[in-house]
Amino acid sequence: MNEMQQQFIEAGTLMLAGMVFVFAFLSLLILFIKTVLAKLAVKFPDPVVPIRSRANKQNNTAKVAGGGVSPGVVAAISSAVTRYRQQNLQ
Amino acid sequence: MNEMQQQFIEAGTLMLAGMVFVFAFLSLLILFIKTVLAKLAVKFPDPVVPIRSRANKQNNTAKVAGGGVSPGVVAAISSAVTRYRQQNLQ
Amino acid sequence: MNEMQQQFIEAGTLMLAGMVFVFAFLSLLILFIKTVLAKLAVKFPDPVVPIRSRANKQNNTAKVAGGGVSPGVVAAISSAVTRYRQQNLQ
Amino acid sequence: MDKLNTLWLSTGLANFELGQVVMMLVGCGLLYLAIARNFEPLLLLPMGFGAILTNIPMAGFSEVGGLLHYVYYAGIDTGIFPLVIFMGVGAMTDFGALIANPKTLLLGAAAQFGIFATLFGAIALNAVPGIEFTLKDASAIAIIGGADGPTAIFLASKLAPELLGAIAVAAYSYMALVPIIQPPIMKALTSEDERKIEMEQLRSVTKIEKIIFPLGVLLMTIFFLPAATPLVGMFCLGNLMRESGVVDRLSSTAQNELINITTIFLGLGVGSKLSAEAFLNVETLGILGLGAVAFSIGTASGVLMAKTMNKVSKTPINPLIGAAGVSAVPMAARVANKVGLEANPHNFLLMHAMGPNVAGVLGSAVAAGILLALVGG
Amino acid sequence: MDKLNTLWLSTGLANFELGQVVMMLVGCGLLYLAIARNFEPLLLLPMGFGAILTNIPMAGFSEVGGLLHYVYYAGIDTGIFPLVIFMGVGAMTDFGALIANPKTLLLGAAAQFGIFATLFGAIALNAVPGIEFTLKDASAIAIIGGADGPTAIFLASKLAPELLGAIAVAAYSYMALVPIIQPPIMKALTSEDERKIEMEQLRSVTKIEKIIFPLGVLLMTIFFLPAATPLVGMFCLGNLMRESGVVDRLSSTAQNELINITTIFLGLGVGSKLSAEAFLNVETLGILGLGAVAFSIGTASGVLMAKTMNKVSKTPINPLIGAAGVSAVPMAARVANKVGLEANPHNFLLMHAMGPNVAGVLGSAVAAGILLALVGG
Amino acid sequence: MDKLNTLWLSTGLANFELGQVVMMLVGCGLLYLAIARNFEPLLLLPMGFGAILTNIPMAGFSEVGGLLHYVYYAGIDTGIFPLVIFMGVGAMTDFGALIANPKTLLLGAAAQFGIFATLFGAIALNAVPGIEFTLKDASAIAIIGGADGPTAIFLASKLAPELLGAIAVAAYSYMALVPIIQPPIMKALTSEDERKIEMEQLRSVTKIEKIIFPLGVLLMTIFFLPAATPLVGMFCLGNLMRESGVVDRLSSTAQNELINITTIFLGLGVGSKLSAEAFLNVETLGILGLGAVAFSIGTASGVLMAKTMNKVSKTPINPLIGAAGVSAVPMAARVANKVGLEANPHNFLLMHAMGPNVAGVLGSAVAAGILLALVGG
Ligand code: NA
Ligand code: NA
Ligand code: NA
Repeated sequence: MNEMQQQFIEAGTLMLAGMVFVFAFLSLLILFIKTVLAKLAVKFPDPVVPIRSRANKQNNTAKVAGGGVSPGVVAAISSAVTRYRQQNLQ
Repeated sequence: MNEMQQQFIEAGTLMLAGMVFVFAFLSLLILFIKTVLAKLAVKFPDPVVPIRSRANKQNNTAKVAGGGVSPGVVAAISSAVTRYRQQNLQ
Repeated sequence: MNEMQQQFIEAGTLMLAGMVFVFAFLSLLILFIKTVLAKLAVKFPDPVVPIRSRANKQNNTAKVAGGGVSPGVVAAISSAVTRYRQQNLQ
Repeated sequence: MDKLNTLWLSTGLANFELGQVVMMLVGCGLLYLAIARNFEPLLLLPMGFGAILTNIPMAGFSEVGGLLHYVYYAGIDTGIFPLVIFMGVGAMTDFGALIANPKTLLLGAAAQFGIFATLFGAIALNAVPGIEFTLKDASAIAIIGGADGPTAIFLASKLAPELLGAIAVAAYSYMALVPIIQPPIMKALTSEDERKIEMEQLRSVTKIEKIIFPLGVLLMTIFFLPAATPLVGMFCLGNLMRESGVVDRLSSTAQNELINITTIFLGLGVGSKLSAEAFLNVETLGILGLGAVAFSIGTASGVLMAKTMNKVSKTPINPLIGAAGVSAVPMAARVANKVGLEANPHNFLLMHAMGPNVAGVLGSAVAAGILLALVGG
Repeated sequence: MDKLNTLWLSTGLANFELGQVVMMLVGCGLLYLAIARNFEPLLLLPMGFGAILTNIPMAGFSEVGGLLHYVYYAGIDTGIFPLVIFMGVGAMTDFGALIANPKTLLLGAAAQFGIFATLFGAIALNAVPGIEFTLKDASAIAIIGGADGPTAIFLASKLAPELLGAIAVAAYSYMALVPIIQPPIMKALTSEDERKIEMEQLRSVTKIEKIIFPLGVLLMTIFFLPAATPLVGMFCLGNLMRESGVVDRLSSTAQNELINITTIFLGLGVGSKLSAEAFLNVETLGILGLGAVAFSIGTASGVLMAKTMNKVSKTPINPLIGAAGVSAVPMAARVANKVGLEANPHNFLLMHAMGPNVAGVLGSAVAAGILLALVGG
Repeated sequence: MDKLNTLWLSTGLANFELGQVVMMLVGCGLLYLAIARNFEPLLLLPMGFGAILTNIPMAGFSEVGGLLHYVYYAGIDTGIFPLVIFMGVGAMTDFGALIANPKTLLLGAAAQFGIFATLFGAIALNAVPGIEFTLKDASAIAIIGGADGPTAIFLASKLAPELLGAIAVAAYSYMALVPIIQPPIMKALTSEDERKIEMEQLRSVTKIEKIIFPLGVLLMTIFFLPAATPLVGMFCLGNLMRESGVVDRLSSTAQNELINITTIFLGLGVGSKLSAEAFLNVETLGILGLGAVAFSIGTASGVLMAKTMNKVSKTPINPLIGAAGVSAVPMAARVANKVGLEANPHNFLLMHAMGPNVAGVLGSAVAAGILLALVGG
């Protein structure tokens, strides 16, 4: 029983040390995000994205139907055309 | 010559044992298909496929020409569009 | 200082031998191209490419705009359709 | 006649041992879970298949010269396969939600209590006759609570290779069971009002933050926990390849072909550890039981932490997203979203739950590093 | 001057041996067949190239420290490359036609007579002075009749590695020659009326059948022929990944990138066995001759079996599809279709021939297992 | 308390050595160059990351059992990774422009003077105290002038593995700096009129020429320089796969997934050689200096050769395309095009510069073979 007790103590210490460490580590990471990253974000903002590219990022809103053809479709088709040709050229 | 004869006997036995085994094995497989698989097919029939998907499975019959646009083409284009966007998003 | 001198002589010899060899080697390759390959090119000319395929090889000239649809686009769409179906069939 | 006798003696039927038959059934069970129940099929299918192959009598798949022997020793014993997969997972992970709301890291930390409580539980199981877990064994088992496959396989291959099969089975099975295990716990620990809480929209995160983040994580791991750097390092490499935007072809290969190839062989190799001697004993039952406990405690810890934070924080925090802190990406985040929607049809928690979800991956890797540093070696 | 002399002594010209020159020409011949004649180029191109590389004097490609040395010992001596390729082939194989018409399995069985008759023939060749085939050699040669590249390479690497080069050359060359070798035999053994026979349309096969089929095949192999489980097992794993529908990304990688990468190195590694000592002897001529015999006997056996079955069966069976039983997927099935169309322009045998075609793959793997069990080890 | 102490003793902070910190900063510098400056990111990103990982105290990435140890010894020490990459590069290379205008091969030859002059310079640096380059070291350093990453890594791993890190850093950095290093040299050595020279349109090249070309190159290498056959052989294999048109799926895999996978691990493995002992010394400064010299001399030699040829040749040759002879494909050809456009807006030199550009690849591989034959072994 003595051995068992010792194991329990070991396991308990591990639990304590482990949880303290995990919380400490991830809290430091919060600090890192709130200080370093936040400053970087202010100092190096993302460049303003050109309109066409931004349109592509709106995932599910391309108008496939209707009279007009969305620029996404045109781009997709021309990309498909390019790929098709590359395959034929090889 | 004696050695040769022995080799022939060995080879002949191999041929016999081999062909018997191959036939036995594949015949058992027939049995397996006709009993186990057949029963399973009855018990777990394929779910009825939704119409759009079934249309896609008819390999060479999509109507690309004509006035209307086949659902396959629409699907293909929208798939191409999706892929295009994903690439641009990365 | 003697050792250094010897190293210089070695390096100089290497430079000389190396450059002579490189030039000799690549000059032989020129000869190879001008004789063997040239003869082969005459003897086995490329087959005349069928029109559709040749059109595909003109990389940046497909007319995507306008009233008509270029054959490249049709090909690309049908290729996309095929790929889409294959994926759905798997 | 002689030939036929040789042939008969070489058949499986003439050489089967009971344990092998049972383990093949276990392999078939894994295939069933993978195919019919869609339980983490990417790993469980090759793993179940590997379990069948390794138990074939006379075939020697896992003996010297056998395919699975090579696969195991080249890829798993060395740690290469789980690390390559972790690189691919890193390349698939978007830390945007986490960076936008960094305090969700605390939820990922809290959920790791599942790991350490299970470590305690595993030691307690030594009271059961027939079970004798060393501290290394207990640590390898506890990591199931991390809900992270490659981390569990990596740690188990270092600390308790003979338990690797059972641990992997438990880890992936419970990860697949997340949608069943978590909701009751989440509902028991939260009130209807809490579940209805809507959270503020996340701010947008800049490219530079996403690029520097993996480097910061790596740096902190180097400083404070070098034992975790294999896991965290490869994960951050993958994430850096993704976010840097300059090596898209490498990032894409890491996320697709490379991770697929490695997954096939990882599954086969892990399956090859499912031998009768290693699996058919009371300890496996203990491991399976502890796994369920680990997941439950992890979920509960995450939810309780989120409840507490909600009371302290200025901005509202829906306690449900705490459950996502166990990782099991992206399943746990989807579960949080679903339970949230049940309480409030306008409550979309998915993006908010992604923060604790990926935090849980980091938390488990850190916990694995602690166990390696304190128990391993 | 000294440098130039060293350089000259290090050139190929100063060190060529006749055998190396001849083997390089053999390599060029393989490249010609691959590129100009389209003979199984996926394997013969890297193989021909490997033959050239391995015979370069002073380059040491196949000596310790050389690239092809590593490739051969890591990938082929271990059996890993052919098994990985077989997994990919399994992922490409659709057993639907076979399940719909299971009696075509008998055609795949009959065609294996090509293997065992060739074994007999190889032993008979020992009467020729200069040829001394052991039973292991004869077995490795006979498997050429299986018309299945990875199976032949796997078996040869186990039973007669020194003959591997010649056997692979013969196997892939004859597989490419199927459209030339088979039709005359098919026409000689069938009447015009028989070739005109139209077959009933195949029933549709359910998903569950396709999923359980590879598991059933594996189970039977485990029961009756464990020696064949490496080949059959990896093949069934690939097929299960395909049909299960839950691991499409793994299946796709196994069918594409993984099999491509492996094929490049398999070809190079097999080519590295094309050294003068191993290839330039009477035995190679014997192997090439026996290969042709094996294919012809296999084709004839398949056709004769189909004729017999047509007489017994209630539903009509076109004897031409018997020829597809040698495997050589999908070439042999296409040949059956083409010869059928010549006799009857409305006779589309392709799908019907796919049954015996894939049955032939299983049959050859089973035959390989029998040879391993009885002759190997 | 005891646990916490163990944990502290296992942290990086408690174990850092200055050299490791500096080398991590070097690694961060490489990441910066790769991500922010787009310096050859495909290699420099994983290489910088590898440099960081290998210098983590207590983590043992490059010790027996560590990930980078396996990567280095399996892939770089054996030469496999650079050779596989060279195969992929071969599959990406179009020799059409070179075949259409074969005399541009002389430009690729002239630019190799950068290599041999640097060899001389490296020996001269032995006069500096603290620097002691053997002839092997000098040869490995000189190959930086070849402007070809895989060739440099392959040669350095054979002749001077302890310098591999510094050589790879120099080679890839200067390759990325080509647009900055070359233009001033090109402008200094040419007159405005020379830069305005328009060249005749290239004839079209037939398929057969493109197929036979790699075989001819290989044959000549076999005859005259077997030591170069690993590099040239794998390159020609890739090119033959590309041009033959019969193994498109292999060619595509070699150009994409296979080269991507190998690049990730090559970068990590090379980075693992960036240890403090190997990198932080005067020799590294010497190597970086010599690298710049090598590039400059190579560029100048190419331009001067082109000037000479322009005077002799019947058809006009723009001297700018000589600079592309250093290889650094396709960057150097683009630089030639850009400088040409500055002088004459109608002057499109890109296709003309591709000839010397790919000739430079062959030239460097030949030079590497000479160095291996004369200095190595
Ligand atoms: Na976790
Ligand atoms: Na066969
Ligand atoms: Na070069």
